[in-house]
Amino acid sequence: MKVKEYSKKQLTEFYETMYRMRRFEEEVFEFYKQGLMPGLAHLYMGEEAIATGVCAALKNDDYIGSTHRGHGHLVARGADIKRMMAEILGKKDGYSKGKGGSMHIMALDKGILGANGIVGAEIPIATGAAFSIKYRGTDQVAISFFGEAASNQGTFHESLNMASAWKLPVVYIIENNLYGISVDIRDVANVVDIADRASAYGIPGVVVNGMDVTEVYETAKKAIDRAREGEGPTLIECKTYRWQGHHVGDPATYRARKDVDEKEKWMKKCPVKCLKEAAAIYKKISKKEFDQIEAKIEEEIQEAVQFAKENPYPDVQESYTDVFE
Amino acid sequence: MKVKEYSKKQLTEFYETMYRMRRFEEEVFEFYKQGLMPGLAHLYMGEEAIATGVCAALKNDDYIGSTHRGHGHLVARGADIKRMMAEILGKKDGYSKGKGGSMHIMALDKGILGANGIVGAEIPIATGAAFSIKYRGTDQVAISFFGEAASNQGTFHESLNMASAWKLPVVYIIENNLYGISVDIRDVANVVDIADRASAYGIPGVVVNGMDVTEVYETAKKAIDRAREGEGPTLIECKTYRWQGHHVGDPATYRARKDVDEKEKWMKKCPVKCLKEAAAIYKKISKKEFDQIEAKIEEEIQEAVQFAKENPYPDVQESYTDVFE
Amino acid sequence: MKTLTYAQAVCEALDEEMAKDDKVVLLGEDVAFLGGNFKTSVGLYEKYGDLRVKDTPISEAGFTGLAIGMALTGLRPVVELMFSDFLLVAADQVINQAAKIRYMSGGQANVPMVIRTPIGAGRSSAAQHSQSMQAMVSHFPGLKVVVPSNAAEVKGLLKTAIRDNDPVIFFEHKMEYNKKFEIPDIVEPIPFGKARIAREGKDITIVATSSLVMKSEEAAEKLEKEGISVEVIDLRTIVPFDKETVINSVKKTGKLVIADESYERCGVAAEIAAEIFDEVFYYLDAPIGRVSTPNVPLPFSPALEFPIIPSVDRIYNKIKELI
Amino acid sequence: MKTLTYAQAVCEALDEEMAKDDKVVLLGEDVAFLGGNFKTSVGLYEKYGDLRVKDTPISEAGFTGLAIGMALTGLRPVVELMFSDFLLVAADQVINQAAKIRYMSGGQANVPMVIRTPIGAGRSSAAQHSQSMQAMVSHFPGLKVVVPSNAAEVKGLLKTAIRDNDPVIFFEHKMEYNKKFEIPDIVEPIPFGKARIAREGKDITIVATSSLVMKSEEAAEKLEKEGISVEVIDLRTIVPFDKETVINSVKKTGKLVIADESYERCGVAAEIAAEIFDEVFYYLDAPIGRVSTPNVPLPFSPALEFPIIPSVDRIYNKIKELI
Ligand SMILES: Cc1ncc(C[n+]2csc(CCOP(=O)(O)OP(=O)(O)O)c2C)c(N)n1
Ligand SMILES: Cc1ncc(C[n+]2csc(CCOP(=O)(O)OP(=O)(O)O)c2C)c(N)n1
Ligand SMILES: [Mg+2]
Ligand SMILES: [Mg+2]
Repeated sequence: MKVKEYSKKQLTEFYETMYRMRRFEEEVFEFYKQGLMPGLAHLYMGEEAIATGVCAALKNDDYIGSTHRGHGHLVARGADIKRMMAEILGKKDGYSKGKGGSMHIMALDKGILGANGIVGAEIPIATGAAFSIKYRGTDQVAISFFGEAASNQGTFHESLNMASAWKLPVVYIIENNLYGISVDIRDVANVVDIADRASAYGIPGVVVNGMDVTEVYETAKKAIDRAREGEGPTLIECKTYRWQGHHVGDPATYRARKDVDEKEKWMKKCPVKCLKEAAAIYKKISKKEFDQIEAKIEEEIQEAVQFAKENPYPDVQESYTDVFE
Repeated sequence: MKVKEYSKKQLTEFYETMYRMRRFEEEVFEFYKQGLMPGLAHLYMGEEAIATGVCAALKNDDYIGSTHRGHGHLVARGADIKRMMAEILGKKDGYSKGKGGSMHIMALDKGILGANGIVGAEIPIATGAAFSIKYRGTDQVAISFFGEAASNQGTFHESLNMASAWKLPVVYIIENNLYGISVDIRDVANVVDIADRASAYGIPGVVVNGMDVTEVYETAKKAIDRAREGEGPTLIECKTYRWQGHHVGDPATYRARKDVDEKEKWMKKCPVKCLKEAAAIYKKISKKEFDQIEAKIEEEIQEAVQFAKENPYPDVQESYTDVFE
Repeated sequence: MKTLTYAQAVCEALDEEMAKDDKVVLLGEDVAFLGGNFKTSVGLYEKYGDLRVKDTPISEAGFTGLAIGMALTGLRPVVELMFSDFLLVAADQVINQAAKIRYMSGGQANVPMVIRTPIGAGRSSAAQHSQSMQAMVSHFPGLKVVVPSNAAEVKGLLKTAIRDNDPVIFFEHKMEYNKKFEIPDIVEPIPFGKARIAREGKDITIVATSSLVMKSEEAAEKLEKEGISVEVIDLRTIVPFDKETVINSVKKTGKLVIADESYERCGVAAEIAAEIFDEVFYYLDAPIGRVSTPNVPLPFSPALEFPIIPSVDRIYNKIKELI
Repeated sequence: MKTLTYAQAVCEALDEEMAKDDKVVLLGEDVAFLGGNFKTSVGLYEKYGDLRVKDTPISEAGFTGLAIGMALTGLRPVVELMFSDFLLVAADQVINQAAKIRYMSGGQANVPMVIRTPIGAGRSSAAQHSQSMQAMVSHFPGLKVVVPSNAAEVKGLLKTAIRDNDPVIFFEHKMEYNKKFEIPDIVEPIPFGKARIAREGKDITIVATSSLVMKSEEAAEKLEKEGISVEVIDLRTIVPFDKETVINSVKKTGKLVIADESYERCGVAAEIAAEIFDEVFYYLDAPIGRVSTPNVPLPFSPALEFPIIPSVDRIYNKIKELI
């Protein structure tokens, strides 16, 4: 991990963001275990370096297309974690007034064009945001996050084809955590690196270690700059691992079938812990400073938890609003 | 053209098939001009070498998925041209009792799983036939024909992904005639050779001169043999040109925009004429023999035209049959 | 007044709205250089250029999703799907995405886009190019559904569609494109949700959509000669539905026929019947009649196709049956 | 008799049909190693192996098309779509292809495939995972549409679906999967197109589909205590529709409520009402009542979702309104 070349400020930001994601989701998992959460949620735990690294390279007015596993993208963009938690509990002051839930948190003020319950459906939508940018001639960029399994969906192909034909300012980020629910990508695709699919569109395809926030950041930055300069899309594949089951209710016992230690090996690469260790080794952030960061975030998190729990449910009449203008 | 190495029998077969296609469609075009044809038809003229070359490498029990531009595939498989013409005129003894028309001629007895009015929709269907083959363990193969524009459809990607992941015995044939209706492929895709998309699936991708029946045949034969041996799919791109408009009613004036002589140049490469000339040069088939072949086919064609014209329309009650068993 | 084809009226609406608002962008297969498969965007590419009139690859799901992203970020895309049957290729984007985004986001976002697409049988285009998809999209909440009748209507309603802040599915009828109509020199936007009484009558009401408005008028003319007075309502929009106009008419006439070209089963006619039923139950003198496409895929042969298309005769006969 | 969950009943039907006919192949996301997202194929992968129980990539259009190709060439695929909302991703293959191939080929070919997929709200799954898609597919000719109620029904009807020579869309209700039911040790295939009188009554008829059959029975029980005798008809299949059973019941009771969880607009309830209308018009003592999902996307929060789902209370209230 190349922490040496990074400023303390940047490393602190990385750490704060990743730690916030982690703690946020630990509490979300608690909601589930305590029976407070309606429905389910898909946890991003273990994959924090990706959203953190990519979003660190963005500007305020950039756009993001997110997925069912979208908490991390939102936190990385600085979304209000109180409103996120309220949404996850189906409460009135949630981002979507409780109408969307974990899988549909939209934060338009942060450029988040929506999480999406339909795998692959967000890819063309994010690509359309890039079309808007090109149309307006601004130097914004759109990011489309999705899983390796989503790359088997037709919308992936159609989107990358359009974006490359028209040189749209969009960067596609594959969060390759090896599984789509229980299905091992190696059983349903014949390429080792999904990034290789970039060659079907004449665009760059890059593989990065998705557990290393600096590597993600640097690769994303390059692709984002390239997009801003009008040179078109890039496909970046981040190798990562989903720590929990597919969703909070999934024990994910299916994963041990090829390699019993698979999970353990990946957990050793914990992006939060690794950054912390590296930053300590290079004496970029002191133990005390880490304690302070963590304490500050803990406060935010507890505040959000309380807010979400206390926030009332939406009024029943809300079922009928927001269908049309 | 490598006619030298081919037997007279094989060359005669090539020629007969291509000439039959050509004459067939000239008559279909006449139907349209005379106002006899309901709806429209998409002519294969100029692309005859592709279906001819590919199908020459097939066995009787192989399968074919065809397209809106499907007459050539049917003729190459030896479908009954009387019933084809009757179908095109919406008559009772057409392949589909007049219910399908030009764009939906199915000839299951010839392994033709259907032409298709939805661009790209046939690709997974042909791939499914290959799944059946694998399931049964026979040495059959499935061919999926489609245009370069269809390769931008999501079903293309999804099908090639499945076929490659599961090593299905299917060969994908792109008939790249440069246009999808009026749209130039170079304006809506960022790859010069669509065959390059094969690398996204870890399968071979090959470009051939689609105007040369021997080149098509040899390349297809290799891919088909490979599929039969259980080594999985191949993507073959045949460079060709659509002589007529997108359909019989399309003057296709839009094509001159990049190169005024484009059509003329391609017409010089007429696959029927080129084969005839090459076969003559190498003295494989005499002038007299060509005359005989042409006369024989002319007779067939006239018979078919007459059959189709005289064949009655289906009974009005037929509208309501064949919905369910 | 001037004479225009229906296709030209569509083109004029697009042109006027594009001139007025540079956020309006047209995209679809063959809309640019060719000017549209049905010639509904002739000249617009030349006038507005490559970024505002965009030929797309054959990727209906992809470019419909693209338009959603454009709409979410400040543009007002107008998507052309070459045939309404292709809504099925893009169905997830239309129905799971565009229709639901306002709701799923709790009103944070909206999707001001129009999907224009032709419906209708009668050209021997067979089962995959002849369907009328208005019932399918009407079934799903979140989409406004427009079924204009003549050229003036298509122009006025398309202008409204483009200015609307929600996703609108705008169905043009492919058998009308080449027909000529008289239309006013200036056509104002026509509000959604307000049906038009195309012809007043007192014995029976026909509620009709799209080209069946014209066919109903023709049937009404014939019936007039037999002394039957038919009220023809041009529904204009299925969603929103102008319940009031329909109910008032049925209360007056006591009889109702609904003519819509979508398939009969779970179709538009079924819905309208069921929707007003409570309120007209005690006024009805006869069962409600439906004239729709029967529940069979559309056949190619004209010998099979013509008899099953909703026609002047079928409307005429249905009315005679109920009178 | 034995006790099984609804999910187990589905699994038993699959198992028995796969054992009986080696042409039956199951495919879908997570059907193999996981045994199905809702545990409806547990153990089948282990028993029948990788070629007969196939985990697919996330490519709904692709693998539905794949199944069509399999069906055209001698197999009998059973496709699982993880949620019925995903029918929209595969809509072209289901509706433009599978449904129309027999017709477009003039009867040369047929497509013996089943698409199994869960419907229903009630799990806070929000707008894209809670829909009931039976009306949409029923609208299009060429598909048989099955909406089984309890575990015995799901087992018997699924067996019929698998043996049927046409494409069948088989809707399982996700709120039933984990519920336990008493079911006979041997369940025979249940013919399509024959509704089941789940409960006899004389004051009013309810025609219900899927889990609303059970909810209707519950409402009927409550109403019985108030002296109202309700006849509950389990429709079983929307296509084919057992018109006769419904009409006979309505002629007897003079009143009808239709309970189906698809959206109300152009929904199943509208269709049934319109379809039988002619024949019961002179027997009806009250307007026909519909209990459906209102025309809004489904909300996530239970505070919003529960009040709008068709429930025992909503059925009860609708009956009280009409009696
Ligand atoms: C169109 C569609 N198909 C299937 C699903 C069910 N589903 C939800 S997430 C998921 C797996 C996605 O895998 P991947 O894209 O790798 O993302 P990950 O969950 O691993 O982050 C599946 C199959 C869905 N929501 N949408
Ligand atoms: C899903 C779909 N989109 C659009 C069309 C209209 N259409 C028919 S053929 C065609 C062009 C196809 O181009 P290509 O695949 O290159 O085949 P070609 O016609 O050149 O042989 C189009 C756009 C269609 N039939 N189906
Ligand atoms: Mg994954
Ligand atoms: Mg082409």
